Amino acid sequence: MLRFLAVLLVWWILTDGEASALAFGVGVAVLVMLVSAVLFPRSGYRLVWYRVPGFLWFFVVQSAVAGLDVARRLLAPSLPIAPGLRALTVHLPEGAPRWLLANVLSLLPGTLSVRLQDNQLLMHCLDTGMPLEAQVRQAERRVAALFGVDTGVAL
Amino acid sequence: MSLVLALVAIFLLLTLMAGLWRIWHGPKDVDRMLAAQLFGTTGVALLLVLAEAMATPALRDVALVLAVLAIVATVAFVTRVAQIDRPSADRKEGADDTP
Amino acid sequence: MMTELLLDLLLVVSLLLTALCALLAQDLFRAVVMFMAFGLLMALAWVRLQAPDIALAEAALGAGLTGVLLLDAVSHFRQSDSGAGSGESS
Amino acid sequence: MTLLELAQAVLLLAGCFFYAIGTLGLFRFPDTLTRIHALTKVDNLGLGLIVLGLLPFAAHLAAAAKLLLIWLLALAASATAAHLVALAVRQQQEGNPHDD
Repeated sequence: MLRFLAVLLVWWILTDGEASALAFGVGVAVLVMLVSAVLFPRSGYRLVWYRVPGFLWFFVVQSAVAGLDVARRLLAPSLPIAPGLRALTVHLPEGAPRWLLANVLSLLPGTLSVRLQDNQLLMHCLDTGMPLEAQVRQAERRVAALFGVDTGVAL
Repeated sequence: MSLVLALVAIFLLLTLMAGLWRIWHGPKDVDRMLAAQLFGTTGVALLLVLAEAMATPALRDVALVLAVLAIVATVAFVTRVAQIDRPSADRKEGADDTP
Repeated sequence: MMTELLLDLLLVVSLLLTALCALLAQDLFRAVVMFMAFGLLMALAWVRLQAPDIALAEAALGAGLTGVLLLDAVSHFRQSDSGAGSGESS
Repeated sequence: MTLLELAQAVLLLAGCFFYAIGTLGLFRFPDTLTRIHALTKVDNLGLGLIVLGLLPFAAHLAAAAKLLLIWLLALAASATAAHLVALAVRQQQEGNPHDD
């Protein structure tokens, strides 16, 4: 049902809120819902809906910080970067939470996820001197809270 | 106000032309692909600005299509030209935007 | 109006530039990426000509699908003669 | 009203500034992986600022929502693209560097 509402919302956005197209949109939304239910069955992870705005806010603020951080480094004449690779263990469960973490980390300050194999995450860091571990753990906590899962580790 | 929009559009176009240098000179194929990605994001912004400046909301749909298809070229490059699928464990990569 | 003229002029120059680069590039991959850039700029040109529908088609086909097909073709070329491919790009 | 327009102009120009930085990053950073950093993060900030600056222009709610949708889509696309390109670079470094 939530899927249906989400698809209908996207339809409404795409048609610029045209009221006459909405009746057709309901039919399309039903079809898309059925097809998506067949193609992507329930993965067992459910978003905790009331935590989505908080997560989005965290993400937007952090990605703005990331942009400013790279811009500051670029504009400094000495180019203060110390790139390097760093491997970490991810405590999130397999599937959607892990992929979300990897994708979100690519947009957070200083990190870029390169490879995710089982629970080993290989990252490229813009500055290996930054407190990266704490940052990754914070993002991990946020993703875990978003999906309402337990990471199994006292973080 | 439309003066600011026009100036912004000109500036973004100049940024694009700077990206051309990277496509031509880029030491590796990957760098060329990155420049193409820059073209995608800058093109989206440019189309959105032009949609306001020329008062044609249909251009937002063009920007939407461009944002969707920009990734397709990158995926094609990564799977075909760079061929990341040597170890079979990494074949999951294409599916990570589905959830 | 001065700024719009400047915008169109820049667009024309960059279009010609990318078209020439795509034609003259020795390396096939470089030519393909140049062609994708050309497709995007062409879409912008259609926008400036007040034809958003053609711009939509150009963005989808020129910058997107044709680029993918050409990249695929380049990879097939490289697979068939991987030795000659690097010598070609001198 | 003029205050809003001023804020919009500032946001748009800031977006331009970040796009310029992103392109500068493409020139200044030494290797491909750091260039991905610059491109992904800075350009998305630039796009975000430009979308924010254009939001008050939107005629109605759906148009504003479409702008935000485009931004979200571009974010997801560039994060995925950055990850894929980084993976490709890594594989080429490990395996045979057959590229010139």
